[in-house]
Amino acid sequence: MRLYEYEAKKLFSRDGIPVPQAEIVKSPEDARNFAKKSGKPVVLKAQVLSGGRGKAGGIKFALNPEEAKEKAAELFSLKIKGFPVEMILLEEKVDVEKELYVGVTIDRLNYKLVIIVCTEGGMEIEEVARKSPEKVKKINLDIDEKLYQFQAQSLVKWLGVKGEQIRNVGNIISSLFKVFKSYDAKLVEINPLILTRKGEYIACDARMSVDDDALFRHKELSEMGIEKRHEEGEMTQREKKARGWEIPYVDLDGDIGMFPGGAGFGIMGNDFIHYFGGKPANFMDSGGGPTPERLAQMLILLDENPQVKAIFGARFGGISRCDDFAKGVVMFLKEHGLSKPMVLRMTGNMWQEGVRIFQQAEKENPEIFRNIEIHGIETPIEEIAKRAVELAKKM
Amino acid sequence: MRLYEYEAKKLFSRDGIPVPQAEIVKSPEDARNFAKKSGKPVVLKAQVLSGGRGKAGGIKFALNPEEAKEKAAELFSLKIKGFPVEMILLEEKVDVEKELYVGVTIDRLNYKLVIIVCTEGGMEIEEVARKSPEKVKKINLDIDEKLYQFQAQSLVKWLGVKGEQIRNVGNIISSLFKVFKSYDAKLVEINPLILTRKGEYIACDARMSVDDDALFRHKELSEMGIEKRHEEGEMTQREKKARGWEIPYVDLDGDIGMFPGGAGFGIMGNDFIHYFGGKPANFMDSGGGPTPERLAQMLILLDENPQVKAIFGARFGGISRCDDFAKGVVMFLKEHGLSKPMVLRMTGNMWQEGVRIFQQAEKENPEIFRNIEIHGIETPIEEIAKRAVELAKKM
Amino acid sequence: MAILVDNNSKVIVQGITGGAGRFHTERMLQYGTKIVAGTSPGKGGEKVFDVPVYDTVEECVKNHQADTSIIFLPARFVMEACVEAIYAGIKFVVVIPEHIPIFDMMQIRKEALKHNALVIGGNTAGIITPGEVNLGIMPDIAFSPGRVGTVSRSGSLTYYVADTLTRTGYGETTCVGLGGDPVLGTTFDEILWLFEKDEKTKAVVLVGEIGGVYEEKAKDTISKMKKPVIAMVGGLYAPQGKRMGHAGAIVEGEMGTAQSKLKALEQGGAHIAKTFLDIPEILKKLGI
Amino acid sequence: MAILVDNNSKVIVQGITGGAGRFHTERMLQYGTKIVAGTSPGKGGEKVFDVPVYDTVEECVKNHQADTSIIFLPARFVMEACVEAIYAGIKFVVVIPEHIPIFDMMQIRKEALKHNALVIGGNTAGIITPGEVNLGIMPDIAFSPGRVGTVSRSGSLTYYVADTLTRTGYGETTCVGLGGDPVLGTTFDEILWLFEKDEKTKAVVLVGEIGGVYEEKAKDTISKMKKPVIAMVGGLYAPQGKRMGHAGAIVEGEMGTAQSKLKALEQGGAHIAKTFLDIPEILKKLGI
Repeated sequence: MRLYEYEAKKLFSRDGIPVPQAEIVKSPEDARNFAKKSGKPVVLKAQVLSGGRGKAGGIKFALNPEEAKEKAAELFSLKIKGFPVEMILLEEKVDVEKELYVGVTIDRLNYKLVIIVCTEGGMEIEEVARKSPEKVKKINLDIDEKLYQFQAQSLVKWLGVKGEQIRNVGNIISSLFKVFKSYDAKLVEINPLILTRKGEYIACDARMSVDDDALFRHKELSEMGIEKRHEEGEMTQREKKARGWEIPYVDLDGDIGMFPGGAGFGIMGNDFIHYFGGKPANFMDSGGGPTPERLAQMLILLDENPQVKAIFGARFGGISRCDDFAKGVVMFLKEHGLSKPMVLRMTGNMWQEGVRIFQQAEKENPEIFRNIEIHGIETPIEEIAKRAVELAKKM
Repeated sequence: MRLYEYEAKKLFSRDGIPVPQAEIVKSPEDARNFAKKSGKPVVLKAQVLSGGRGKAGGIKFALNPEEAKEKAAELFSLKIKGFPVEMILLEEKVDVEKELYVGVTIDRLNYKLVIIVCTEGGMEIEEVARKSPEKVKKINLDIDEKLYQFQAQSLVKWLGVKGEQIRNVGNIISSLFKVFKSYDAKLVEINPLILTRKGEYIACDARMSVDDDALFRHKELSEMGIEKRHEEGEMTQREKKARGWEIPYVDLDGDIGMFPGGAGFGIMGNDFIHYFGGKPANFMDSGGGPTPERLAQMLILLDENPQVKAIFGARFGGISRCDDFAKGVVMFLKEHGLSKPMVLRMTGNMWQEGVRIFQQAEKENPEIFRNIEIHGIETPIEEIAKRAVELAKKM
Repeated sequence: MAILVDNNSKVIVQGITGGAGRFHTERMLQYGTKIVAGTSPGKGGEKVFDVPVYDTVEECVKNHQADTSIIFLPARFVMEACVEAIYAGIKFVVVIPEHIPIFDMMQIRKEALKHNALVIGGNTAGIITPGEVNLGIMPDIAFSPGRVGTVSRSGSLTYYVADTLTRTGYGETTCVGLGGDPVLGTTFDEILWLFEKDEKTKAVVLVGEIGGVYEEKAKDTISKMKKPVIAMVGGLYAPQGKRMGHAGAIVEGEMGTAQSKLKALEQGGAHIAKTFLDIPEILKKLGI
Repeated sequence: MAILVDNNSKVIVQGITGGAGRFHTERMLQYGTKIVAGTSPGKGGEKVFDVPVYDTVEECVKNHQADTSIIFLPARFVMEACVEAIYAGIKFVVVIPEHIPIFDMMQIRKEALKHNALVIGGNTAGIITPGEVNLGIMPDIAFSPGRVGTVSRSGSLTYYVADTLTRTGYGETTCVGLGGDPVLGTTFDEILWLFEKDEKTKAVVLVGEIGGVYEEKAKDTISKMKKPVIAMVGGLYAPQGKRMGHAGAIVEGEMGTAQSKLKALEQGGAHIAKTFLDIPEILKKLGI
């Protein structure tokens, strides 16, 4: 889960990392006031969670208060990856002598924490690392290992920092590592770490992602208003509706509605539809052990989607039980009916009960099962996927 | 360096350890007010740093406000190991069902942190441990090792705590360990940890010592007013004078003034005097590399002491240089003269310069060297000690 | 023969008194899994389906020589429970819950390596040695004893693979779910190597999916194995996922895409299956 | 022959540009100690008595194959400096400053063990192999090459012992100061064992003093040694010192008194000297 730049900077600054004089503003007028108070050229940075802010025009400069107001107004009318700009971080402009990069992240492959520095900051660091690996240096640490100051300082010396500043920049790295550890971060980055013309080092941009799953032990973040949040761009109406129901859902541009069980199969099922010549209309995940209500909601999303011509359903009952699955489908069919053909495969835990629920419901309301084909373990899932493609093509 | 009980409890409580309702009072009137406000029987505990408070009558109980005032007045007129009682910790009396012991300290032998629990609290735990080792259980951890909750809980279960309270008391141990680590402690103890009649656990006494040498990194302690402090009992006038000069000095009951170089030799020299039939009048340490001024002060302490009949001096110049030593002695002799015989041995770093300084001074003021015998490396230190005993006996 | 669990495994359930713990304990017992004890701090002395409950894992090991554990607890308690099991001498732990904090998983991994234990999960459907022991939440119906080992990050894909192997008569030796969380207790390598050494296993099916780096890491192990590995990777048609910032890209490079995974697995010498039905075809061609 | 340091030791001084560092560098150089480099972060490139200064220990090791370090820095910087030296590959570190925080010393001890290095101090006068290398603040005059090794917690007692051995013609192989701080990088055991294995050392003098637990710990080592150990303990007539509370008493028991130390050393088989002059007497009786 990503933090806003200004939030990351607040955390960095608390642990002693120097950041520019700054203020969060929510109106062009406030931007003007900050610039006036500061009396210096300012930078205006749209606060959004998505990447590519620079390319999207989300960063502007202003030499005087009036210009600051103007530029702020421009930013507030901007949308970046679908998100309207609602906050701008105003900072005093820093005179740049040199730009470095410092970051900490997790190396999942080797189960290490990694501290990374690069002699070139302010740019796409992964490009630099790919083209000129000699410009990048790393230290790996175990999860419960200390970062000694001398280790941080040796990175700093390697970066070419001289004299008294070795200790200061070493402290910046130590602090950054401390922030990383204190908040269960997945990533903290200062890019660029600026050497000013005055010879000081200052964190000009800050990036930080924390582990959503560890938020429960960071009350201090929720006290700062940092709660679980969404990073995706502008959502479709349907995606918003799905989010309201807490269903992971993404619209795609095909015509087969995917009603899968299990995240793994959700991904693989999408490939299968492609292999057999079809195109899915969506991604969806039921989550572990969905209730009948949630399953019914999932079907509502597909049924209401005019793009969807046929529905491909699969349930292999594990932690999700087939009886609940059948109940959810029947609940939906009884309340809404289904306007599109659907082919389903259901097996796994409690499959007998699932079959019984379907049979009972069909006996009571045969008309609602008109468009529906239900298979069991005897039919390979590939056949079901093929059939879904066939059904969609027929429509 | 030991903390007052109330300070330790403040730190314990901050990290979530339950402590009794309490207040520090500095007058009998305040004691009455607390008891009135509380409306319950109270305990009055003299806040002193020395041990043996209970035996010295430093803990009293009161059933009502008037009694609290009375008992407080008694305590305020008390001296414990020479220290007047200046603060009393007033606490609501706790109904005791059972008393346990929990502590954390350092095992220097094995370079481990040790968490200790004992099924019998409230008494001299080392006695229990000696007589009934089966009542004590320990966990050893490396300096940078985690204490897992399950480890704390396994100690708690071993103590015989049941049900829901296992987690609570486990948390008390975890918190105590956290306090230990957070403040560079040498010791933290809850003795007793009380199980109340209501079934709750509460830290009724708290003991904590921190590492003086690590105080520099605990601003939070000095913000609480916890600075380097003295734990010794009432000092003699001379000891107070020595403290004013920051000279480690203790009066003993013999008649040979000890003017040693080096802490190690200070201890061994004391034994030597005993071996040869004498008795030292003091312990003293010059500290590493004393200045001539300090050496002169050391001699003032001995010269002014009427008990001292002769002075035994030794300097093996290491980090302390012989030239500085000679300068200090000469400075003293010139300004004060010496009323007692003194035998000295001086060798080690810069001994030639030392000898030269003495020779020069003797040439200028032969009379001040009348009572003084100065030896070099050719005379064993044992001979010097014997001579000092001899000189004292002659007086 | 099987890997990691068989009918000699003495299993405990950590969190046996909770809803999921209770439900799956019954299911696993019905399958024949030897559940010798369960834990629930503060509830020692109770019984769940005749299985004795203790406060600590230590007691389970002392009284029942338990060697294997399965955890059904809220994510925030998993690290403690898992390390408790490892410290008590348990050599194999199955972590069913999802959303374990990454730092916790790294701590678990470290303790497991240090104490020579193996942890699978978090967010795994578990492990099954068909006909002997079902340790987790996998549906019995998909599995039958046989001669192919499977390892996958996804529960549902494990079921579909086993379903296919069962339907086509190959059956499975052991099916291992590594788990779907971003940082896992065990990676493909370690499981592949156990299958390599298992007599009864004739071939291994590895199912990967987009995201993470563990499939790429398996390349070297596969190239050292004598037994054939059949690999399948989901997500070729999935939109590109998110990356962990610049630093993540430096550390993980191009890893994480289905293409990168397929390429690595193929370079390691794995036979690539596109659909489940390809698996028996390939096995047949290999003469298994 | 000698232990730990000889005229092949390539020494660096950490904190060489400080007052004490500079003063003792000159002294040590005069004695013949091979000081190949010094460190002082931010002062790399300077020189002190012709000794090149670097920012990091790593550079000293790379450019001068340094293998030994002596630290003259304020106590609060010692842990970092010491671990830096150990990580850079230095195998022997002498910590002169006193008042090192206990937790820091424990961290140092842990890293030293892990990296197979040895640290003496804090609050040591250093180590000297007479005629070859003087690493610390010990006065040259007390020492002469010879055949007895000495180990002590106190600087001044080291001088008096050496003074006696020198005056009586025995001389010393190596004299080791363990240091006076409450928690030390190295204990008697390790040094005794090195003397046991050193050809030239014919006997060892161990000087202990009241407080701490390291003398008691030496008992087992002494009992396993073939070479005679002569032990002296200061503090028989000192008033009882303070103990570290109840917990300290549980952990350390009765250890720490001069009596307890003398008893343990005698039980281990050491010959007890009361005064320095007893030492040559005992050596003579032993035929050394």
